[in-house]
Amino acid sequence: MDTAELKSILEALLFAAPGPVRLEQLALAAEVDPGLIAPLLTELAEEYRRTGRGFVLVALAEGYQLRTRPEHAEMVRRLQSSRPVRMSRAALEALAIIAYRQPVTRADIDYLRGVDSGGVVKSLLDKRLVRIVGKKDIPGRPLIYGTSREFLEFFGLQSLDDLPTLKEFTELTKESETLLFDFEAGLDEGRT
Amino acid sequence: MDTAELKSILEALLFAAPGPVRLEQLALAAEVDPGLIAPLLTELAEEYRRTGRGFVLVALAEGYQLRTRPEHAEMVRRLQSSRPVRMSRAALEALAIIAYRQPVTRADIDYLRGVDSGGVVKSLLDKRLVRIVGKKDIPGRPLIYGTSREFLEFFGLQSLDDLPTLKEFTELTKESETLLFDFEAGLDEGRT
Amino acid sequence: MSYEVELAVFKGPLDLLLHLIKKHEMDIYDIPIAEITTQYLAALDTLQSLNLDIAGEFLVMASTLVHIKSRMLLPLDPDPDSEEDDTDPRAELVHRLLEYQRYKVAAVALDEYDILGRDVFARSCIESTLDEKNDAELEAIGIFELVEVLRDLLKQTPPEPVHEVVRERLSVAERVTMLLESFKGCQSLAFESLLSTPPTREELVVTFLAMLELVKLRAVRIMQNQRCGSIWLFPLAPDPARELPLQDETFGYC
Repeated sequence: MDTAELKSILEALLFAAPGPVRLEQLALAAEVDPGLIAPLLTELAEEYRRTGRGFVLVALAEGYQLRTRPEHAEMVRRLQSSRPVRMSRAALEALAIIAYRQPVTRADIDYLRGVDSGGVVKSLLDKRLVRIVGKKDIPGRPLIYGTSREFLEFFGLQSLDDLPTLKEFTELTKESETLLFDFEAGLDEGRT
Repeated sequence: MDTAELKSILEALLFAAPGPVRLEQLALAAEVDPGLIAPLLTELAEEYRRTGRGFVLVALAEGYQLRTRPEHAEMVRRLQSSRPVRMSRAALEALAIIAYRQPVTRADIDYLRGVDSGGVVKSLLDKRLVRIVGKKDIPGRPLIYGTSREFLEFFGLQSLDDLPTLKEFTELTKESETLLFDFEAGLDEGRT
Repeated sequence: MSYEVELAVFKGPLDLLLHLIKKHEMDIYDIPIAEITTQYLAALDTLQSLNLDIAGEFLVMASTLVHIKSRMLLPLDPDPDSEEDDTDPRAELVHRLLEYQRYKVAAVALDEYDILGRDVFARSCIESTLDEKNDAELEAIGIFELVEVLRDLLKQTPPEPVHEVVRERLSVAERVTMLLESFKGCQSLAFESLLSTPPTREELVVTFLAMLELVKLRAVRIMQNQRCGSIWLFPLAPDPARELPLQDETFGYC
């Protein structure tokens, strides 16, 4: 393996690593002597600086890590705030309950989730996925919630009738859930 | 802002993003005209290829993303100590049918494969490669399936048009004959 | 690789048939149906001898093959107006086999792509989620995730009490009889001693009513030494001239 290739490998490893990586880990993954790696990392760091890459290589106590160039911090922050966010598990739970049990009250949602859902219901209302459909005719007249037109759009449904029922869902899940990657397992069985 | 600096910024943005980034988001974050960005991204992609960087720039349906060079897959896996993901043959068959024939029902998939596909379809849904796109307007209103955004990301496709053309067969081919053994060979590799 | 292992990896009857046809170099448009049926059944036998579960689909295909075979043995109906269609009984099977092959080839083509997480890797960053910021656009998700979340939730939640609870109804008349029984050979009884511990609300009410009925019937005298103290019941000698009414109807509780 020549130096250029090893450098490319090190770059890939640092790129894909979720956090700082120690020299020994890099050596182990690249299957080369750790002594070979240290000078190359210095070279890479120098190269990134010289050629004005978007990221720099920093040496930390726990190892090496690629980080965006500090000068670009503002743009990176701007990008992150403009990116769509994933719906949290809590929000998804509340939304599922509202979608399938509508019309529901906050108390119904709290009961099924086992925790207070005020915050998530508020954010679902803010996102217009959920709307207030009225008040329930029981003491305290609590608000009742249902899904909105935006909810259907978000999930690409024509109408609420298009929501798969739990029964349809269960029919799918009756079988083993490991079939996707079952090939190896299946064959192991066959070999024994 | 000169071209070199803008390229550096784009690199930083792509580097920091948790998923594919659309051209407009890049433009918004860098505060430049989107028209300026497209040619620079092409330049960057070309540059990465030429200089043998550890990563490449791919264009996907949902935008652009940096990914490690395929040649380094083994080392990256070793670093992450992850087993190579191998899609089962059943899953790939069902996925191919859904990708080429979408929207399809379970019954369509079962008929074409000659076996019950409930389990594999469920796994594909779990992996988010496939999604429920609604219900078919025939008696029983069965669920219909299509591929997802993640499907395109998973295979690195810009759109479904990038899928290889489905071959029209008038006879049984050599190609198909060797399939089983290819799979077996792949498996032996994976096991060692 | 042994024949047995090979068999074990067939993903369905079409897969197996396709293999047999190719292995024996048969003509797809003129499949020797007798031979393929024999081969197919032999393969199933092997699977069975290996104690492998044969999915129902394999057996359905076996019967389809036998059916086609029997139809091919029949002489063609000379009557052109016959209801019996004279298309080759193998036509549908050929069509399915060719169709299946298309997807099998496509599956392999897909497998050759650079797959994310197998051949190529993206940066592993933590994504922000909805609860943190409220003005951001939401990332698209599928309806499947929604159902899945609901299913998980329902699994955790104790099932709602949907069945009707049938409780044994305690009748006042029965209770009266029971009290009279317990009075036998007793000078006095505390009200509490008539109840099980802890008493149910219904038992308490019925016992209290039974006691009052007995007072009304002059079968018992009750005393209380202090407010909220124990109630003591003193059985009285039954009036021989009077029969105690021991029906709910006579007490007016129905």
